[in-house]
Amino acid sequence: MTAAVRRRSQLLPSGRLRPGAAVSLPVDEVRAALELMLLSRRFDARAIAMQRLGRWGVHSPAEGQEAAVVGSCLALDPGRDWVVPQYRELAAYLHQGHGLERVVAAQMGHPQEGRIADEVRLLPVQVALAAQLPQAVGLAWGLRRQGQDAVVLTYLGDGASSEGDFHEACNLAGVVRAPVVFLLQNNGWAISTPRRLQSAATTLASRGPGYGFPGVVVDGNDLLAVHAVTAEAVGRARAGDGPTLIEAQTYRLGFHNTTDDPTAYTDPAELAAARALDPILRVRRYLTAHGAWDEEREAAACRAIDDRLDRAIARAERLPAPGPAACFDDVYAEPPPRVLAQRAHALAEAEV
Amino acid sequence: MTAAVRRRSQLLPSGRLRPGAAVSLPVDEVRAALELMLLSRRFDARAIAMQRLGRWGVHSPAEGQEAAVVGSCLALDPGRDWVVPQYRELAAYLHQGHGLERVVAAQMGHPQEGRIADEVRLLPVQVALAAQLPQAVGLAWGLRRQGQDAVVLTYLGDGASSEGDFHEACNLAGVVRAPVVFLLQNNGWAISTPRRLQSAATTLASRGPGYGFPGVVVDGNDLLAVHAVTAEAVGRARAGDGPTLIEAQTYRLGFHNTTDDPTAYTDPAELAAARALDPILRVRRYLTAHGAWDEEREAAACRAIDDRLDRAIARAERLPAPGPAACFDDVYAEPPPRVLAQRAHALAEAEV
Amino acid sequence: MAQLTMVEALRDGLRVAMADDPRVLCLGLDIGTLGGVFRVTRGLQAEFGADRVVDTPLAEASIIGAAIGLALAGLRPVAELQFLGFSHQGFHQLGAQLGRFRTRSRGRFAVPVVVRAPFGGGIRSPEFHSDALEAQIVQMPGIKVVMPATPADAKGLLLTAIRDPDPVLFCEPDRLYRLGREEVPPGPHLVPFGVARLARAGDDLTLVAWSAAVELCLRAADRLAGEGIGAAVLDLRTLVPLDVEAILREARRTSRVVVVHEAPLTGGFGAEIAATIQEEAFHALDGPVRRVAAWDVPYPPGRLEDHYLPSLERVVRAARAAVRD
Amino acid sequence: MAQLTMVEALRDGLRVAMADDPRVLCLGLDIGTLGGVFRVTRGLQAEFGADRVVDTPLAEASIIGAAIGLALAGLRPVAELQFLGFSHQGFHQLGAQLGRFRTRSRGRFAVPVVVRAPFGGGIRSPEFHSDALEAQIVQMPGIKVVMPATPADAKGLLLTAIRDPDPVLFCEPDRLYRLGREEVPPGPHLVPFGVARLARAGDDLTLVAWSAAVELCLRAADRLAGEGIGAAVLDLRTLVPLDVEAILREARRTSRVVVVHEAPLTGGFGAEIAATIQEEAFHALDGPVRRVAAWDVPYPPGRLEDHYLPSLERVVRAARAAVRD
Ligand SMILES: Cc1ncc(C[n+]2csc(CCOP(=O)(O)OP(=O)(O)O)c2C)c(N)n1
Ligand SMILES: Cc1ncc(C[n+]2csc(CCOP(=O)(O)OP(=O)(O)O)c2C)c(N)n1
Ligand SMILES: [Mg+2]
Ligand SMILES: [Mg+2]
Repeated sequence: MTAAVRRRSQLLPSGRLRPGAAVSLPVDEVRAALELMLLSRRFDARAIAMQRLGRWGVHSPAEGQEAAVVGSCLALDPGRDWVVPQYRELAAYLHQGHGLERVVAAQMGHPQEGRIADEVRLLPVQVALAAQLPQAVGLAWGLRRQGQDAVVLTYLGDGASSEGDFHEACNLAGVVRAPVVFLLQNNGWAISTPRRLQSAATTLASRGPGYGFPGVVVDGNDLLAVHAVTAEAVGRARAGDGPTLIEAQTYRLGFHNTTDDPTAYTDPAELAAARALDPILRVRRYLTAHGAWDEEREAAACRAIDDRLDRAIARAERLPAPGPAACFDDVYAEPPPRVLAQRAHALAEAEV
Repeated sequence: MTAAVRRRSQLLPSGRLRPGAAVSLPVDEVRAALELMLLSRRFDARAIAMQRLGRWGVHSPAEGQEAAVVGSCLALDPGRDWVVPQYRELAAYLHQGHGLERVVAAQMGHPQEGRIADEVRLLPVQVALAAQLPQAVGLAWGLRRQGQDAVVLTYLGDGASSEGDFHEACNLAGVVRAPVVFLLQNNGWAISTPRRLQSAATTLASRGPGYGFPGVVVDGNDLLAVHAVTAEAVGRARAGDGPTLIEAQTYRLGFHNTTDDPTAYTDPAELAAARALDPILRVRRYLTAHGAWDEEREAAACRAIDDRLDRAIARAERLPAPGPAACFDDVYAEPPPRVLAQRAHALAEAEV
Repeated sequence: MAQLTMVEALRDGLRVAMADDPRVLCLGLDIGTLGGVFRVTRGLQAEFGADRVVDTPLAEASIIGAAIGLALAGLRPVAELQFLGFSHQGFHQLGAQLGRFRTRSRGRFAVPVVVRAPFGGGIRSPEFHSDALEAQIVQMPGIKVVMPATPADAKGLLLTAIRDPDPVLFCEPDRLYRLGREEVPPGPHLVPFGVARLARAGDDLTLVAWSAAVELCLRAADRLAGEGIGAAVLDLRTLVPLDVEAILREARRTSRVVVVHEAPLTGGFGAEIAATIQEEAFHALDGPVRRVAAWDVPYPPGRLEDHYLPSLERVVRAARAAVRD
Repeated sequence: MAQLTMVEALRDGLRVAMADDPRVLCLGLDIGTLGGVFRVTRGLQAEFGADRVVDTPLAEASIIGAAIGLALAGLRPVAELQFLGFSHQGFHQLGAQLGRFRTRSRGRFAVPVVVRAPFGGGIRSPEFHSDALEAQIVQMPGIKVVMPATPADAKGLLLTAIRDPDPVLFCEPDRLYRLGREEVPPGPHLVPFGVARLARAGDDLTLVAWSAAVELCLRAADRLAGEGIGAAVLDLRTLVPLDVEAILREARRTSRVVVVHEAPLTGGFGAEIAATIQEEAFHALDGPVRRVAAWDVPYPPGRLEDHYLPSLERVVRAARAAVRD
């Protein structure tokens, strides 16, 4: 229960391993991880550019948090485990098998395209902060009750950790020993609110013992440490040993979302220092040192990513705009007569 | 921050002090405390008897928890400090200066009598569990902002500690360093739900560090230890050092309230063991050993208490039954016209 | 057929559902050993085990939120809130989450959760325990709102709710829990949603109500019958879906309608009934749709509730006035 | 007089209140350095200090709950919820606590708290950000519900709210925040509660609305004028207290009323308006009170909102139909 104070780390900013680090990802998987991190980074850049052109909805980039997201989700088996996201974890959605083209189309004005395919173990993004957490606990508990050996990995931010739902979810998870891992991405900010004003706790992971399970702090910019810590937590959960709260300490390098202007509230020096710890840099260094990465590979990876994005955007642009019926779809299995009448009314009006 | 694990105790069940105990209450104050504990106990008995006769509303007795309530509230200065109760802390209301006759009359069908007098630093009982906690934090914070050196002592149960409001209140209290003391009476039960099903945490006090302040466990049946621990916390708060979470481990010897039947869910052996730890017994033994209590004193104290109760009940019985206007009193300083019209309507109807 | 109280009928319904479908599980405060504060689930934990009748920590938002998750895992959770008044502690999990999960997931995820909650006045409950919040919940699209008024309907609507693929808020009138008995069909008795019940025939006016107010209206109709006024009583049974047809049929048939409910007047669901009737059957009315409701003030302490709730007297007077239109 | 947007008018109102009364303090998410997500409080922290413009942790129930406590300590808190949709996270502190504190304490404690919250559609906001919850809050007796539709009213009603001895929920239509400017009186401009505003004269029918729907009705009235139909627009300004007199006056004057709101139809506050009018002015009406509202489904993703919200087209059509009655 003192795990909360030691901050776990393996891959140093230099790209070298901390002496004695027990690396849980072989080099080729680290390479795949880097590719996913790059995809996330380039997706963000494209989404922001598109948003500025009015062709994309509000976007919350993961810039700076790619190690926290990728390192954690890679500890899951998408064939049996679930991800319950907040809203900044694109890489985890893709890892679970959600289609990039679906994410793109949904953000480009085709919400119905965002539907997660039936075989993909992922819940929709959650805008109401922390509301996903009791749901993740119920899901984990229910899957175990149904005899599955599934684990649920749920994401939340430092801001979300202040909501009552965080507490209720953690407490219930402890009581029912739900196979759930809470991956708290402490990125230093909740919009403009710095971590310091969010809680007086030394670490947010120190809350674990108050629910009867471990809290672990990890360098959230360290792909390898995040993976190792999450893999341990997933292992405990799968073995029936209950939940873990992981605080991945990272930093939001971009803005909160495309409506935000962080220059109003951030300190450029702090941001510059954080940029030096960019999680992509150190993975690149690590792989390069292992002879598993070079400029050519990087260029090829980026081209492949950009191609995927281009194709997804082009596809989305060909989709017909949704009509009023989309407001009524999927509200009820069997809509009340009054709702059916309204639907008919809305459709008739749209035709006038 | 390891305070959470050591359970503080001073007065042993035998009535003897633990060697080295630093007693914070002189003997004559302990005697006054015992009298207050007896008042609480006899009030409960009377309220239950009256409720059975249909002359009293639902009652939640404090039986078994008198040391936790009395020991803690005695650490306050009613001339500047506030109590924000849950609903089982009669002794604390009286300590703050709330009139016994008001409590009695309110419970006997005269709600408007329950109004707390203007000079009494006490909020109304709170039925919505944990809802009092953010309010207590705001009050403490606000009083300090107004330049007062007041401390707010707020009570909650082990059940209430599972509510989201508990978390939000503690977290905010830590951030603003509110001069507030959270006195969690862990009486083993939330109606029929045992502490074991309420949380997997080893102690509920272990949650303090997750909010940046200490959590302390104390033997809640030990008047002296509860007082000492609360006095320390009040001192810290007053000095500007922020909140404390105190878990007073006690036991609910009676039922949840007069609508409850605990025989359906309690183990008689557990209850018998708890009865042996009755907090009144050990204070009686302590004072007797100090030559400050005997059977005669006990009899006189009980007579005086019963007289007060008799007088309060007799007074309440003479009060006229409230009419429909009481539904409309004190809802708004200036009621909307529609509400005034409804009031007139209700009064006119009552006259028909 | 057995003569059951509403508590017994609900328990029977839960037992039938649990025996019938291993996916059904109950969760909530004190529902296990104690059987809930009103004993609706008494005996069910002994019969079905502590993993199918689960005592949860004291935290309403997580009860609803966890029920969502359990439903996503393929179970059929029946959550009990100790009182509807405490649904506010979990309102964000109710309206924005439970009610919208199917929509939010564009149809991928159904959440067949039933949330049961006792409510209503007349039994001198403590603060917040009597609050009638149905009008607030009707403004949460995606949730069906069920309001039984009799033992047989309680069972039949509960079984329909548990089988419904969508979330249902099931509000139980605690004043009627043990007020009377009636024949309740054994086994899988189902009462469809959206079909109002003519609880009493009458040709001079129609009293429209739901939940405990139906019982009040029946008493009022008795009194009115003594005065030669024939008052029909329409029990809506479910507010979502709403049986608009039956409401309009009655409005057209008797031309005079009085709606009765326990929630405060302003913005209560009676307003919707009145608005709908005048919108759809304006010319059939002899006079306005009248409303008898609680006053626009907080629910008072138990000893004052008789001054607050719609009384027999007030219903009768409104009915007399309607007949004079 | 300055020409201000609604955001500027609100900021001006807050500045006036804070300069005038040292007990006034603002608290909420991101209201300090950032000035709130809509920048209403921009500059106020610099001007009045971080202990009077307080960034709180991300937890709505504690924002409302702490505001209650601050008020009990003698302060005059103005709490900001980032969006009204997230009031559900603190609904239990709103209805049962804030709204009832005076009653619960039998008059001992007043809680002069203002809760400000942007809401409403039309700006392609993310999920839950547009929800119009006013009908739910009207069912919380003890809370005044304020719905400004213009910059001057926003300031004037806000200052009245801050001076009010009772709690006020102050709902700000985010679509109108920067939509236009108007002259806003400087200094302590006060607009009384419970006095509706005739936003436009017209003799053929009355459009009744509040908040952003007023702007929609004004556009509809323009269109109708082009067709020779004179539509008055009545801006209710406050739903609690409700200016029943003005509503009835209009109903009697034009005999035809259309209510327009952004919340879902069923159980929306439009139902109350319709119910009240037909109850009190039944024989003055030429036809039913019509309602134009959002559909009875969850607020859809931004790209669909034009299909969901009451449209200019729908208001105009309802008005035409009313005139034909
Ligand atoms: C319940 C709720 N309250 C407020 C908001 C508005 N809001 C959106 S994101 C955000 C900050 C979230 O911070 P954090 O949880 O740290 O996640 P991050 O954005 O840093 O990834 C806020 C306040 C919301 N979405 N939900
Ligand atoms: C928010 C809320 N949910 C449920 C209840 C119903 N209820 C009343 S008392 C109680 C148990 C409280 O347990 P605890 O906090 O341990 O206090 P104790 O009664 O043991 O003193 C419950 C569930 C309530 N009053 N408020
Ligand atoms: Mg963050
Ligand atoms: Mg307890």
